[in-house]
Amino acid sequence: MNVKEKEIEYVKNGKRVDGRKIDELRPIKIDVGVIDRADGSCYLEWGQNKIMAAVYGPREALPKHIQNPYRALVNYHYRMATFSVPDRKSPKPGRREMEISKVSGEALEKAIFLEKYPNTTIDVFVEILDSNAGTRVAGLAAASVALADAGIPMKDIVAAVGVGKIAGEVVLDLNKTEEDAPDAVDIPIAILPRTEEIVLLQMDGLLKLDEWKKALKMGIEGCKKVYELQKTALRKAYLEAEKEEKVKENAK
Amino acid sequence: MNVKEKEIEYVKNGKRVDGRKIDELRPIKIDVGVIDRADGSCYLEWGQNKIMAAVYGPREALPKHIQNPYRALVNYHYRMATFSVPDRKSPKPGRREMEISKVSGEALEKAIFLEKYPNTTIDVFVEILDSNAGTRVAGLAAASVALADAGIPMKDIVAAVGVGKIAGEVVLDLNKTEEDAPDAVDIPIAILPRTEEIVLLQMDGLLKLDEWKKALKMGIEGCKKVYELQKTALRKAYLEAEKEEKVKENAK
Amino acid sequence: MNVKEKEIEYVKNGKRVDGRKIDELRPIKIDVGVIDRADGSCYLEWGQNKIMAAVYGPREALPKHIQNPYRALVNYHYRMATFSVPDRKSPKPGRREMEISKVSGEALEKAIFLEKYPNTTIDVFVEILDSNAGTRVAGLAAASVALADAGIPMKDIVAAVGVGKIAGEVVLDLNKTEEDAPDAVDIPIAILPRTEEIVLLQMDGLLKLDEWKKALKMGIEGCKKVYELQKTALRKAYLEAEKEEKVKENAK
Amino acid sequence: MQSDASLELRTDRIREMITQGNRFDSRKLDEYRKIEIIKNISENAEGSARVKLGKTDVVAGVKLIVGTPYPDNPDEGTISIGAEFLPIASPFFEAGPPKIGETELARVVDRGIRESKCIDFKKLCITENEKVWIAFVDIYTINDDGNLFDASSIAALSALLEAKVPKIEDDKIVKGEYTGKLHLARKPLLCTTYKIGGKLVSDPTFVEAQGMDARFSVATTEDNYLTAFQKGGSGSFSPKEIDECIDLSFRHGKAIRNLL
Amino acid sequence: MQSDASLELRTDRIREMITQGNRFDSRKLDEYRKIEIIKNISENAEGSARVKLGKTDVVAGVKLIVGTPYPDNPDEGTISIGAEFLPIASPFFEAGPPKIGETELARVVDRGIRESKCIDFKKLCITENEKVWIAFVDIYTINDDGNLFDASSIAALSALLEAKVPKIEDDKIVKGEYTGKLHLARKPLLCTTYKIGGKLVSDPTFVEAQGMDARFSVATTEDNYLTAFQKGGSGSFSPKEIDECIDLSFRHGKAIRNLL
Amino acid sequence: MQSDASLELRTDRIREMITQGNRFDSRKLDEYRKIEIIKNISENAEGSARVKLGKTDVVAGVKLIVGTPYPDNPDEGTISIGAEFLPIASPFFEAGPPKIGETELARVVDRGIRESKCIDFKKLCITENEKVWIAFVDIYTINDDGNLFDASSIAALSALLEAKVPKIEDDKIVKGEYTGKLHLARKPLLCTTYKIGGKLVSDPTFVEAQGMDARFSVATTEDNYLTAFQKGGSGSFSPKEIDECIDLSFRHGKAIRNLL
Repeated sequence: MNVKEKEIEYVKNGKRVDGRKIDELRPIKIDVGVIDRADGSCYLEWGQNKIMAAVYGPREALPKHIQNPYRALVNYHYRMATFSVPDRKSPKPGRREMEISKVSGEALEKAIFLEKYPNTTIDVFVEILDSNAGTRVAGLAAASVALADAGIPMKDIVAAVGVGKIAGEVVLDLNKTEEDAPDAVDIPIAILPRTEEIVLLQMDGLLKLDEWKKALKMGIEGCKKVYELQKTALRKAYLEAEKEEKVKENAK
Repeated sequence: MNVKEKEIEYVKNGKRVDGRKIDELRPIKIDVGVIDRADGSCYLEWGQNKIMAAVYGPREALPKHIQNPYRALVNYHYRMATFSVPDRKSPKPGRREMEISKVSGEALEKAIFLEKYPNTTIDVFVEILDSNAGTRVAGLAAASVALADAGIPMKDIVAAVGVGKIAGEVVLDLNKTEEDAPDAVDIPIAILPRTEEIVLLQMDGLLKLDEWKKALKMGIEGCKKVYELQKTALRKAYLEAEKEEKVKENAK
Repeated sequence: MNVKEKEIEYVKNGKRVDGRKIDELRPIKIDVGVIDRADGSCYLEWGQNKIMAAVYGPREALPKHIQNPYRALVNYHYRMATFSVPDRKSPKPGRREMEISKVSGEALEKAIFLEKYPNTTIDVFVEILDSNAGTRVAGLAAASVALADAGIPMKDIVAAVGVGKIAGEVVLDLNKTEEDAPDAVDIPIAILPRTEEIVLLQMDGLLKLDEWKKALKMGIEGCKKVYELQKTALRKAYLEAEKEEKVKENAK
Repeated sequence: MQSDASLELRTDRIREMITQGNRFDSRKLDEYRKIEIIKNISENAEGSARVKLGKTDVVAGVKLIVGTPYPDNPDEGTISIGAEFLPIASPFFEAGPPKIGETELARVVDRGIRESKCIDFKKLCITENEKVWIAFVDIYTINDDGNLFDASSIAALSALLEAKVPKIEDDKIVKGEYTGKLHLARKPLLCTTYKIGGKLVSDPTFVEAQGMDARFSVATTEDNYLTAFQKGGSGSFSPKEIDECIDLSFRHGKAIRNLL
Repeated sequence: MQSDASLELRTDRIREMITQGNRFDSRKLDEYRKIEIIKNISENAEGSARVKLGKTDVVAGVKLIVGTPYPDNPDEGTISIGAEFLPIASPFFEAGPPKIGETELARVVDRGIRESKCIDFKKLCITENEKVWIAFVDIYTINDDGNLFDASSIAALSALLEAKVPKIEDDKIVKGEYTGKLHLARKPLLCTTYKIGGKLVSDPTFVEAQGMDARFSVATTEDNYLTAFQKGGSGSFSPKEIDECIDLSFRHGKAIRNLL
Repeated sequence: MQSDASLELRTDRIREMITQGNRFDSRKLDEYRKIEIIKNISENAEGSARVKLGKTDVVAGVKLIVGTPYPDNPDEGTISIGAEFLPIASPFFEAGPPKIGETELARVVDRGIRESKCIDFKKLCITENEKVWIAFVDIYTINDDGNLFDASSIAALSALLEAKVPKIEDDKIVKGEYTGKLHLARKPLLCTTYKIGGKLVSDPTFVEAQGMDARFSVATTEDNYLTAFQKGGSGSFSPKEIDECIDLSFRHGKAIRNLL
């Protein structure tokens, strides 16, 4: 909300401040299986965002009275490192982090076959090491890959992206400069790509109905792009693990 | 403790700042059974004080290790809404609220046949929505009505009132202007009216023994006036419930 | 870290600011069995430091899931009274108190035959009522005496002392004035005196290796001096208890 | 009190009914219960309101406090919305530190209001760089018979619409005197649609809400802006369902706005 | 250590004894145990005292801190009393955040002292509107053998009577130097009467106090003022019993005041 | 993920092996695993680093914040080190308030750095009596395969060595601009020796560390100073063993310092 920013031309000749097209994602890099002690894990870079996700479980839900005899519980923890933001974040989890954890966990629940693991908890931890807008969707995308890496059976991989409005224009995947624009609207969205079921959807800002319709369409397309990157990363990790296995066998 | 207040004549020709007589209560209004989901409830207005009280229980005391195999536990929660006082109250319960909860719960224990409900807890919640001196006794009076509404067997209904001293004069039911007087003494008192057993008694201020004797007498008389209003409200609620029952039966 | 202090001559003709020699302890006074309700207790004065220590247990460790079926747990609580320091200490336990509690508890574990008391906890509470440098070692020495007073079987009594460097000189048992010197180094050390096993050792400051060698030697000697005082106090308490017992018997 | 023992059984039955388009209390699926708004329920509050949605009952109050501006916005006051699920309102609510349900509700109501830009934060500046008004809106539940989100949104907006700005003299608040009302440029309202038994349902009761798969809250304004979304619950919505939810929110928002 | 195993049994027996006017330690029902007051137990405190009431043992210390006055009373310092039931004192005390028993004790001792107006808060002003003294009095239990209320009241008053006011130079406290004692205009003391087995009992031991129905604490001054009441426990008092309690408190307060 | 089921059994076996001078991964008892230092892992941090010690993985970041100096040191900034055992790093770590293990690690790493006097706190003064820099160093675990102390010390020092001081203009931080690096006069490093099966062992893996009796951490500098000690664990060290630990710490500190 800086005065100078008001004079920025956020979209000029179809290009944005960082040179991207209207519906272009920032560069995304996904590494699978990066945390040895976790059951599943993922390191994800999304533009400047840097995220570690790990999954532990299904494991016995404790204390016992929280157990659900019909299904597993999903416990999602989204946290930002103190140094991951321009002004140091307090080490205590804030209300924003708690809300993001809640809606992200609910988004994953639809994807997982929870009824297979009664009385257990599936703990998903997402740690933001560096940030530049869009960490909640990046974190959710990373968590979903970590779940797959943990071998937890899922209907589909949750794909997520931010879509929004800036200077009257609907654009995909806002970065921090864009998000800080005076009239910016941010819409995190997550779907099960195969069925286009919407599992996470939030928004704040001043948005007209026709803008929303455009944004929804762009968001779903964006999710599908992220989905392809998630699948590629998982496939690559699977092939590498297989290769390693073969090397070991041959060594015998 | 404002300088100007020192010049107020708090009692003049037997009348107080708000026109009341020395031993006159502020207007009191009691509605029974106002919270549908509670086992018993009461809305009470006492002058400007506005109070919601609800009772849940007897219900199993949890965690189990707090259970008393000989009697029910009374759990009293007195809380003020942030906007119920001139300066916003912090949303966290303060030391004052905790102390009031303790002595009020103890005051109710004498009235309830606790031994009838071993291993249970009777939860009493008192929420102050607006305040103007005397909320602890008003809350206790409301809680007692809510307990009766919940059908919990009691020896008697706890009646409560504030009595005090102001400008050298012993008066009943101080309001905020009076309570803020430089030499004001406030004495919350609660009794079982039938036996005149004192179940709550606190005081702070500078009081002489003869003033106390006068105050005690006036306090007991005041409690009895409150008692009549409590009984009237409960009787009215009972008759209305009966009428409703009949209407339903006739409708069959 | 006051400017004036920099000009103090901390050691002059082999004498320190309070007249002590390089390797001289401050006066130590130990009273055993001072807290009636505790299983074992000790009041210890060490220079201006004034310390109460009490032991409760071995008692059942609760909640059950913390129990160790092979040995007792040692729970050490070091706390400072708000008024025990020049600037009022916050009533909340701080990070320093937590760390001291941890290393002190570990120091005692080596001394106690923990395997004799599976599933239990031995709670050791150390309360600092007045302080002037060296409270962690004084507290540990007091706790060790309280453990013996509680009749808990131990390999040896833990003896402890501070040793350090000031104005280039290695000295025993720094007081506050010395500890506040600009280049002061403080080294709390605790041993099992019979075997010279080191059970607590911390340090902060800028220390050269040869200084450390000198300090270690002086620290072990210092611990042994403290050990003698601990044993004398326990012996005295034992004899008094015996005498009392006899008086009671004779009175029958 | 309603018996919670048979809750699960009833939930199944109600779900079935809803799948067939019926509701226990004969309402249409997209029909709200009777809405009652009582203003100024606390004299100590700068503004306050109590809202009943059928048997659901919440109160909200506003206190204006003098505070320090954020360094980034030295000439702007601010707003802070909190919510507490008082244990008087339900056997399932407990006293204690804020739980996630309270945090989510408060934050969603907050966004609906804040992002509508209905409050001109510059008007809440007292002295640039030094003193600004902080408007604390606190929402408390009195009885939880479902749809606390919408009841809370109505209560918070009603309390803000009533709120007066205290008078300041010699840098101090003059108690009981005011310089006028807090002006709101828009009236954003949050309306939530629940997905129960495959159907979209408005304003469910507590028992109905027990059977929900998911919910979607949409804040709208009288000038046809969307100002906040929040999807909750472990279920999902199709893009088409989302569009229906948004339509419902515009429609109900308009109707409720007429009651303010 | 006393064995707590047989506690319940002993409680019944002691109750019976008390009903018959007898006490285990041969005291009369209205008799206190031996009181010992040790002053200045901590050099770092501005004032401190340790009080033994038989085997009950508590300490209190005063620290004077420079703070900001309340806007309502810009020329007045303040006092803050806290109490901690240290776990060294009883197998039933635990470390952790303040529990209600500690809060009640601290607040009742605080009221007895504060409301007696024994401290002239205006004398605790350093610079109007800017700096005042805050006197923190902290009470800690060393051994709990009953009647912590009265022991704590004596300890807090004794510590305050010893308290010195630090010297201020160039806006900073000069460590170790003082401008004189904190002056107390009155000596308010809290004395508590317990109702056990239908009788009124003074200064019960821990085991005796286990059998109580109710207790009534009364703070009195040497010039015959009552400054605080606190009834505790789930039992009740008749108006006549309250009068007897007040008489006992005046009587014991006078006796204890002579020991200060 | 490694299976923790067979942990105890493996611990016994590893202990035995170590007693015979052997390690599961063929290292010598005093040999470290491969150390990898990755700098500037967070652009938002003033300085940051990620350190891998075999499979052990930690990150540290520095933020410089404008704060108020302590009254005792009006012309000095300060440093504050925190550590969090993130639950991503181990099945045994939980989210929640700081636990004692985190506090101990943070304080020991802090002492090693602070007491080496490598940071000139006077250079962190912006305006005497008013504004100073506070350097917050926060350490987070990514994967716990043992020896978090040493990995954290390397990460904290690396992050500080990278840290830049933000530019200040008109009393405000100019985002993204810096006046230069934070200068460190020394490079203190903490090296920990574990006592396992009667032997002194460097840089144990998680499973090896499970079998430890005690550990001893020593911070050393390139100019041969000892700047911090910390003994941990319920075991003990002989004076001779302490000397050996110190020698190891000097040796390893030197080697690691070459990697920075």
